[in-house]
Amino acid sequence: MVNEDPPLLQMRGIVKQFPGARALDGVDLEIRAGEVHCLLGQNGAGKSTLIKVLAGAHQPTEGEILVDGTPVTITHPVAGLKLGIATMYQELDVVDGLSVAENIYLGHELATGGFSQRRAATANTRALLTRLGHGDMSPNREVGRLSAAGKQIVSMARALSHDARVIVMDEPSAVLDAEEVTNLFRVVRELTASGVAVVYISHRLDEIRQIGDRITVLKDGRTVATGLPVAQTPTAELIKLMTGRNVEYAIPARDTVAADAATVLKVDGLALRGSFSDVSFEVRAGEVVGLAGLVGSGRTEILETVFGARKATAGTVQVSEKKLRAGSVSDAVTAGIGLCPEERKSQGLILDEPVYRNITLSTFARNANASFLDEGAERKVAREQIQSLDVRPSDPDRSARTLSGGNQQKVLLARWLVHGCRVLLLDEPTRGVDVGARAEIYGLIADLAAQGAAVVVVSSDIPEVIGLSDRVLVISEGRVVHDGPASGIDEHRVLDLVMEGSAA
Amino acid sequence: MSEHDVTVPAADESARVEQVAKSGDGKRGGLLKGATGRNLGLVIALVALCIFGVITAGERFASIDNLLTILRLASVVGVISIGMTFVITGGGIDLSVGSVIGLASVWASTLATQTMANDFHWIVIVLCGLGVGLGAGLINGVLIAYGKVVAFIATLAMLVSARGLAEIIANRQTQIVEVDGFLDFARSSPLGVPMLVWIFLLVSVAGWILLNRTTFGRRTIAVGGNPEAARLAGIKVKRHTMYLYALCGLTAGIGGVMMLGRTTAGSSTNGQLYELDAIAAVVIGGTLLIGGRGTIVGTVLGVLIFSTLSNVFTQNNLSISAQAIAKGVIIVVAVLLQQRIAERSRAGT
Amino acid sequence: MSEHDVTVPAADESARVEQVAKSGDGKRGGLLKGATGRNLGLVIALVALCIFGVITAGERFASIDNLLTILRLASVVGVISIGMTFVITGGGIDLSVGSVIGLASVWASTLATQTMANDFHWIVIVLCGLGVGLGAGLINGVLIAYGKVVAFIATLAMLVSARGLAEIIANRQTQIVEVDGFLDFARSSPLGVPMLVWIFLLVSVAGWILLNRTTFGRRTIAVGGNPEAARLAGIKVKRHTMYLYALCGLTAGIGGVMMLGRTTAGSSTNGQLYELDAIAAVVIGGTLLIGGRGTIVGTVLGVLIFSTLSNVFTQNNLSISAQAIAKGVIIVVAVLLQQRIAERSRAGT
Amino acid sequence: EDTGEAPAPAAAAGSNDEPGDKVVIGFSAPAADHGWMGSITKSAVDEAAKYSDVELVQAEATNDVNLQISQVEQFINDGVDAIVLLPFDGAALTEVAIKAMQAGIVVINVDREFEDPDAARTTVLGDNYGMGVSAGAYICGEVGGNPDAKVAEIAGIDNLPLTQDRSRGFSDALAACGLEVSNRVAADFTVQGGEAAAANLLQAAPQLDAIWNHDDDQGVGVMAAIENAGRDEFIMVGGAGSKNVMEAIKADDSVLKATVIYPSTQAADGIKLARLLVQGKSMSDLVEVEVPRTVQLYAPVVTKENVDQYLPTAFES
Ligand SMILES: Nc1ncnc2c1ncn2[C@@H]1O[C@H](COP(=O)(O)OP(=O)(O)OP(=O)(O)O)[C@@H](O)[C@H]1O
Ligand SMILES: Nc1ncnc2c1ncn2[C@@H]1O[C@H](COP(=O)(O)OP(=O)(O)OP(=O)(O)O)[C@@H](O)[C@H]1O
Ligand SMILES: O[C@@H]1[C@@H](O)[C@H](O)OC[C@H]1O
Ligand SMILES: [Mg+2]
Ligand SMILES: [Mg+2]
Repeated sequence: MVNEDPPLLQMRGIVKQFPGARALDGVDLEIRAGEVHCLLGQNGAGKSTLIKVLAGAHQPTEGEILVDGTPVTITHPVAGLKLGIATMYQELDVVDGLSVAENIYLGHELATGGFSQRRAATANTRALLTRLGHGDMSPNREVGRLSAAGKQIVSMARALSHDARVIVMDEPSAVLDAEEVTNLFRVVRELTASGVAVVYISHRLDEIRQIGDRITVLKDGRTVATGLPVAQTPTAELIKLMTGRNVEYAIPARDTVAADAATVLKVDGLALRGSFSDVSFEVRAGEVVGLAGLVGSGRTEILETVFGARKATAGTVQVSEKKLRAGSVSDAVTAGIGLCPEERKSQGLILDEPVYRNITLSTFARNANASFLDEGAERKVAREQIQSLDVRPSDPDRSARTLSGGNQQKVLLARWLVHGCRVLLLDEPTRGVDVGARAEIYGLIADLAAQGAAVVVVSSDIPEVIGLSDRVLVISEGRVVHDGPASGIDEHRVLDLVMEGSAA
Repeated sequence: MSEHDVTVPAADESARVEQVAKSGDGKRGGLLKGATGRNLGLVIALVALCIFGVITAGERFASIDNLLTILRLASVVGVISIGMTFVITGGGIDLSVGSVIGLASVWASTLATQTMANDFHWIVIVLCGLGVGLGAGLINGVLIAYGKVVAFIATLAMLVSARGLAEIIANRQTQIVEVDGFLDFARSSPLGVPMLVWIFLLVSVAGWILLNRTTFGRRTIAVGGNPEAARLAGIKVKRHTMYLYALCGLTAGIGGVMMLGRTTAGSSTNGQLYELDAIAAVVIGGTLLIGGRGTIVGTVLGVLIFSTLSNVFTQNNLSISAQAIAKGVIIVVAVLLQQRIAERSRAGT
Repeated sequence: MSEHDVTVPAADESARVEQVAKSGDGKRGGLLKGATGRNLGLVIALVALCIFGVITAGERFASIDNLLTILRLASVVGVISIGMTFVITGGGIDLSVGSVIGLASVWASTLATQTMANDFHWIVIVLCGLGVGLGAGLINGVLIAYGKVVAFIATLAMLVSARGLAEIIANRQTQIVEVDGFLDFARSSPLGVPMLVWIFLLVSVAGWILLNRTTFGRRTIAVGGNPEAARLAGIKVKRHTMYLYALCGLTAGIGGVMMLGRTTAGSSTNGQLYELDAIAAVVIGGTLLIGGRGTIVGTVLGVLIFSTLSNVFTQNNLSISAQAIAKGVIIVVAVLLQQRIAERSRAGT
Repeated sequence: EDTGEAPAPAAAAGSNDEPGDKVVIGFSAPAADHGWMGSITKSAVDEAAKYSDVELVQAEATNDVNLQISQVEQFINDGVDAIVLLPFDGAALTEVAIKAMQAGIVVINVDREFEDPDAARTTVLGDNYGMGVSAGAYICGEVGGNPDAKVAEIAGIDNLPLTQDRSRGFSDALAACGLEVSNRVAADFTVQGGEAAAANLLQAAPQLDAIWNHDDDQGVGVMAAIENAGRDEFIMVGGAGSKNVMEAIKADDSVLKATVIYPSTQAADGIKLARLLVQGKSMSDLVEVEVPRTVQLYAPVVTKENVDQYLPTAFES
């Protein structure tokens, strides 16, 4: 869809200087009405910062923004909204204590003389949710009670609630499963058809292919390419633009597990009331087992329960014959289990502590003599990991907060590598991680397995689980509905199994 | 959960509990449902107290008079607890309410004020008290929202200064109020219910509506629960924060005027340590100290539990010290009870 | 930012500020760097106070004797502030330290204890005091870590009960200490420095090492910074939380014994409101109320600022109430100064 | 007729008031959180102002013994000539007071007694036990006829020895006429405390014949509570002797029938004596050439009959 009149929105030479970090260093972006404009770039390239500048959440240090060809200054999120720019932020920007409806109308409440018109809000909300294919979600449900996916749907509904001319979506698919993503795309098409422009950020290139019209690529805070037509741009080129090198964006092949490999992790009849029941599986040294399923199927709970972060209501977990105490994380850690949790920021990192301390969080006592810390030794091991995993920026004293998603994930992996785990549980290891880092993480998982670790991977990216794993367990509504070799299964089969599972 | 993870596990836990307990009622803050549902623990505690009172003190406890005494005792702390509920729900804390009560009561009873009141109208006293409270609250608000001073420190400073200022104004005397119009008003009891109790009731209802049924209330929860999200949603977080402290100061002003009516005297010691009672009542009520969730009904129940407690004790001629020990124990028990029940109801969902 | 979003924007802000101020020195807690770098504001405030003191009171202020007087005054609050620093860094709060001081001082001076002390050794008194403090702290810790009671409420309950218990034990009499061994110890001043000051010094240094150089300190920061992450990294969060309150209780016990030595009398009113002074000192020092960051040096500076303040006041014979007002104002100014400077140094990086 | 406890103008006259060598007096007292204590400080300051040769150094009023101790320490460092000290807790300040004495400073102890007589050169205090006795005796006189009369007591800060003394005196006197205290609550000398305590007390005791309230400042609150409860079946006796209470007694339109005096001028006396002691003068009107060790002020009962005599010396509550 090409059109003549001036572009709906232009950003020119945008620079954003943070104390200690230049996030944007001269970015140009041009968005036309009715297009889906994809924003690509590695973790830390500056995508979120750019769209925060556009939304008025950040003030640019330099550069100008034009709407319909006329320069504007967006000093505050309200100003952005007034100009018709609505944004779904990457960090879920919802308020747990408020209901779905209240969240959607937060800031532009439906009220007469300050008194909320709750009936109207509820009605409109229901309409919005239905439009998003979630008519079943109650507008009065408290958002704190929703899973990550549910929260994402709420902020989507909020974006729709301002009838905007540009809707910016920062990695909306990160917490959504295939089904939800299809839903999202349907809505996006409706929007563009009605002339609304959509700025779409994602690390999943297949999505870009499905939905995108044009692409702008950021690298290290600069525009390296803009206005590329999706159709005519090969994936390889995109990756090269993003990473500046040729990345083999494929899951490395691994030689199959030795038949005589010892069983390291043995889960037997594990159950957690209200979440999942009778989960049994074994993982042998050097084996990768994947848990596939839809959002809310209970995979995270399973991992957390195996790890002892939740107290199993039935069943046992053994690490090489040794039975673990239920509900004791420290037991599990001592036994050599490590978990990279789903919610990196809130469950994994101490954001204001330096990177090296986040890496040594479960091992600093080891380096200590007579419980006196040896920070020198800590920095040393941390540096080694930062080198080998190529964490950027590489300064071990930088606070974890300022790292981008992918790098934060690497820090978590580094923590367990230092600890030397025999069992590694990975919950959505590539969520919000860029192609480059993703490939590296795939490689890491392969290496770990090669070194004899037992790995369990949860991912909502079904091809990914299948690709990574030797064996795949399909979880549906807290039950294992399939357990077999990865070779013998594909995405459709998984989805069928899930459907059957929930039907049964 | 993410947000709560920063706070002590305890708070985190109670957070989840509260969250689940809430889930009982789709319409949040639904007055009745709220009181019976998520506040069941408090209701039980209160009922238990009353039963104990009746058993030990018979109709001396059960009498209407005594009920009114309890309510009168509760009224001042009750009013400031409502203001405190807003500040805490908004993610803050106000340690100065007690001293501000003292300052307001003193300022509103100076010779100057009383003469003016006699010349014009006794309402002058009321307005003066409210004005002082509002002013102090605004200063807190500006320091915290715009000066970026941590709430705990800013209001602690106000606590100290307000007390000092009150002493200077009162010149270390207890100022007796001789404005009859005011005293009559304060002593009147429409429909047999003392004016102070009416005010408490009024403020509570107003507070409930404001928190649960207005934009202001919803924004308060947003500001307390996730300031960044609130900001991105276009809410002027700083300004709103300032309003919250102003509101709390205002309730302290009302409290000061009530003290004046109740004790017929303005003194710099009025309201001493009320801040602790208020905060305790609010938190026992189920409002999260870390902000983002508030319940007026719970607060009111919390206040009533405390005043009933000390009444029952006095009825039984217990020493203040014994009262103190029991009070501490009961606070803990109430909270534990509250949590267990909440967990029960969570298991239910 | 998510985590900080829970707290008031103010705290959130100061959080970032603090963090940046910190980022100045790679090795965090580096004694000197710390003191001059992130604590510059406090140092300036303290120096300013001293200059003011010298100008107004000349060598009456500058004398060694007066210095020691200031330190002696600071010592008790100083010791509990160290314990408080740990609790707050660990994401909690302890309102009970003041009452626990009272309880410890009373328990350690009962007839029973004194007789035992006379029969065996005066150390009995010390052990009794420390024991009481530790015990109270453990109760707090268990309630908070395992009972999941919000810290504010659990320790508030302890505040009330401990005071009551102390009154009952002392039966409202002030108990005079007649154990000479103990009194001699308390009165001694090795190298011309009073024992109380030595204790303060000792506890501070120990606290600094514990927080900045040991695994215990590292765990404290982790637990306060993100309990969930700490837990998932294999740290026993609950147990550690319990230890923190026990530690704080212990310092309160020490404080109680110190009071005993200073006043030679155990009284339930000892230590009243010290919790506020301690918390104020800790927070002014730059420790975050939301946990995750603590600075012993800052705390010590905070304590010194307060005691120097009241010393200077007395020197200048200010009207008593005026002193209160000034105190409040100075608290705020100190914090603002601290922040501005931190922001300055941030711009620097 | 006696005017002993009034700062009789007579006492202020005479050669003693001729200016002498400069006297620096350090003064420290508990927080002026109620009228009596406020007037203690005020009258002390006023008294000092009367003398060109007296320089008064006031310390921050505080209820924290730790701070009060360090104030005395400061006075010692600064080498003041005398210290007039109303300790928050007598026992707790004994030690430092002794230090001051050893440093050659004249210490005058006011109101709340030290543990050790050597801690002060002279002690000025009211007759606390006597207050209790006077109040008890008066109540015996009024309701003693009725053997099962209900008598309530509203004490002040309960853990002050002086409060205990007052209560002892009170029950001793009641026992003499076969009565006892049926309800006892304690407040804290403040209006707020008095009101709260009284409100509950009145609920606990549906019928009363007499109340003794230790302190007229908290009395303001007590009266308010009585008003609110609409009770008047009993008589009430106050303590300390504030102006408005005496006016109420004079008006005789409330339950307040009497109060027991506890002079709020004792710190002022302390100042006077300190000056005399430092300048080596003796007390006029006494043959004795040395200032006495203890000056205990008389605690008379003020009733409608003799109120006019005491009103002028009453303190503004
Ligand atoms: N508040 C901040 N202070 C300092 N540096 C920041 C801040 N926010 C972002 N940065 C830095 O700016 C750069 C861009 O971050 P941004 O989040 O925009 O990257 P991104 O492209 O969105 O990455 P991702 O794909 O992981 O979301 C990063 O290096 C980050 O460390
Ligand atoms: N914060 C929460 N509060 C209440 N229920 C929750 C919460 N988080 C998850 N659940 C519920 O727990 C069950 C399992 O959720 P879980 O997140 O483990 O699913 P999952 O398979 O891991 O999906 P995801 O890919 O989103 O992690 C679902 O019913 C979900 O709705
Ligand atoms: O402050 C007290 C005063 O109010 C009381 O009446 O007498 C004793 C004093 O200590
Ligand atoms: Mg991003
Ligand atoms: Mg999951």
